[in-house]
Amino acid sequence: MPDRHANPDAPADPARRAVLQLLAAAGLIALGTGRAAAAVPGWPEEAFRKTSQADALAALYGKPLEMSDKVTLQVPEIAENGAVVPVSVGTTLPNVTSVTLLVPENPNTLAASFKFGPGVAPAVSCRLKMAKTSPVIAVVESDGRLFGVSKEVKVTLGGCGG
Amino acid sequence: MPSTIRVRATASGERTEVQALVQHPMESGFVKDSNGQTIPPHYIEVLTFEHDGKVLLTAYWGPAVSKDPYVKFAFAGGKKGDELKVNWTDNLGKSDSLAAKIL
Amino acid sequence: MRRTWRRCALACAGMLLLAAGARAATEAEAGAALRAAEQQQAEAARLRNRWIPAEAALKAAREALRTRDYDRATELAGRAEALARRSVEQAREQETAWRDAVIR
Amino acid sequence: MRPRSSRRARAATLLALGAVVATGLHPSRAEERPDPAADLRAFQAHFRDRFPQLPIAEFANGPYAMDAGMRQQWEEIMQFPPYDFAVEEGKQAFETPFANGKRYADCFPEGGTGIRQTFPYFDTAAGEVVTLDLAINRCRERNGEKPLPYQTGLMASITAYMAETSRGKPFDIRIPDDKRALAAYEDGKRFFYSRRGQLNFSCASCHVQAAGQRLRGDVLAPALGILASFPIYRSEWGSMGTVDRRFTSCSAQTRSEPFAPQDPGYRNLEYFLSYMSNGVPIAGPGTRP
Repeated sequence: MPDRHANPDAPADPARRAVLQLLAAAGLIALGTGRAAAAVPGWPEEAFRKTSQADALAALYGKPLEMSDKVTLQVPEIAENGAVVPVSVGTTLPNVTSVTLLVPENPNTLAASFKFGPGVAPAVSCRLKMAKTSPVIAVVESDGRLFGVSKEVKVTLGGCGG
Repeated sequence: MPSTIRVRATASGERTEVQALVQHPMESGFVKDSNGQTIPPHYIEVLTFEHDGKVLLTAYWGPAVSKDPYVKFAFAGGKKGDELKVNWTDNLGKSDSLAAKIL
Repeated sequence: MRRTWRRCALACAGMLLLAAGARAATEAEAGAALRAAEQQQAEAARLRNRWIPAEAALKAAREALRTRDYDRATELAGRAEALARRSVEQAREQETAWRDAVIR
Repeated sequence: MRPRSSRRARAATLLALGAVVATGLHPSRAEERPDPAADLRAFQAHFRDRFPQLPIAEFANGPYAMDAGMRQQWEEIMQFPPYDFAVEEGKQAFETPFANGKRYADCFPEGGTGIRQTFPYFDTAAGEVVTLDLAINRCRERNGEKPLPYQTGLMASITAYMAETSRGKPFDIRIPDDKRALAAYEDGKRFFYSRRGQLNFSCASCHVQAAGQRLRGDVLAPALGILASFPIYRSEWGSMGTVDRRFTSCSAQTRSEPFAPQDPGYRNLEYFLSYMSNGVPIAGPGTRP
């Protein structure tokens, strides 16, 4: 059971801040030399570190991507907030084994990848963070081949409305 | 303490629709706190859904998944009253799991 | 890049000017400027209309005075006073002006 | 940024000065007797005329009632709203007895269920506006518990739960025939329409004049019904926030020093705004960008 998530708005107590600073220092080292802690087994660490779409896909699948109108991607034209962008992917392609979401303008391109077991419908929805206006690319692995679709999402500066 | 996982799984006919929401900060490691300190990355790496001893969906997530993440999918073969197991593990080695009933 | 250079050049020119002609502010001048700003800000507080940038400039001026940077303290206090003065003017205007915005 | 905004402020100051002169010509206005019922009619008529196709209940949904693209994202998010955790936490806290064995339910009419729409109210005994949040903390203190911080956390969770039990019930705010109640109402109204801060904005600048328009990335919510969805989970905050949190951030956005939470100024503003929204059903807790 993880700790109850600390409220980001509350001022950190000194002990907590010290721990955060320590963790931040560790994080900086990790950025330089690779991760300090071992990733969860199976988590595609290398692909998540890539900053270009091609590198991320190469690390994750190692095969070429072709664009296809058989993949549907539902994203907003203008994101109401870059912190929460609803994304839905679906396809009419057969034997889907995975779906991957990429946001090329994010610091790390790979956002999420879903592995589908047998009997699972080839569609998934989730919510992503987007640092700025960017295409969102959905990749579907079907019969061992990669099919993709790309749609741009505008991310505007928020902070005033509601 | 309440679970960090909320699941809504509803069977209608052959199809079971699953929605889940996880309470997690999903810190990207790119954000600074009010003292100018970088908030260290803290995000779920793997989330799994199991039914009847088989893994239905494995989500591999990175820092670009939103805070309090959400996921929706559907599968065939679930029945009302079946158990659905959900488990997540994050980059700091924390984890949580929940067994939910399909409604 | 070019803007950075230009800014740097301007700053250098400014420093030269200061060194050549302008007289540095004294502790007494900085203190007086700060008191004037604090007075305006106290009036803004009485009218419940303090502005964030006025308060920020005032804080920075106090800090500059504490570190004996009297030029900076004087400049910041002047800025704080001007902002606080405008906030006081705004509050006095709005005492009646708000009625014109009411939906009728 | 600074020179531009100060120029804007200066221009606005000139405009405001002009307004002072104009008001000077109509001295009668400054001495009007408060007439909340007439204000309410005019206020709601204004928004009905501006958005004639919108049923009154929709005003509770703020920007999502104004923009189709935003509404679609909202509907996606509402499939599993992020405030669910807060409602659960709030329900649990609401039902857990205090150390002395009493509960929140003992402090409120109807056991605290389905009463959100009656807050804030004017307490004629104490001579002040009492918001739901204030009532919760007074309940805690009467029962020997420490008050909760007002802007987020458990206060947001408890009010989220209490709002959820009141969904669909129209705002039903009353202004008793009491000089102090009328003064509190008038003070809230004055705050709502007064320009404040370095940016020289009033609440009305954004939520009346510019309601429904985009300001940077956001669509501005109309003032009518704006509090019906509180507390809210804001994506921008990544957490829950109460009315105090919203007022505080609104003030800061105009570069005005915010009041302390539950300052009488903010309470009176909430009283005015909620009264103006009489008839708009409670839809809280809500989500916002």
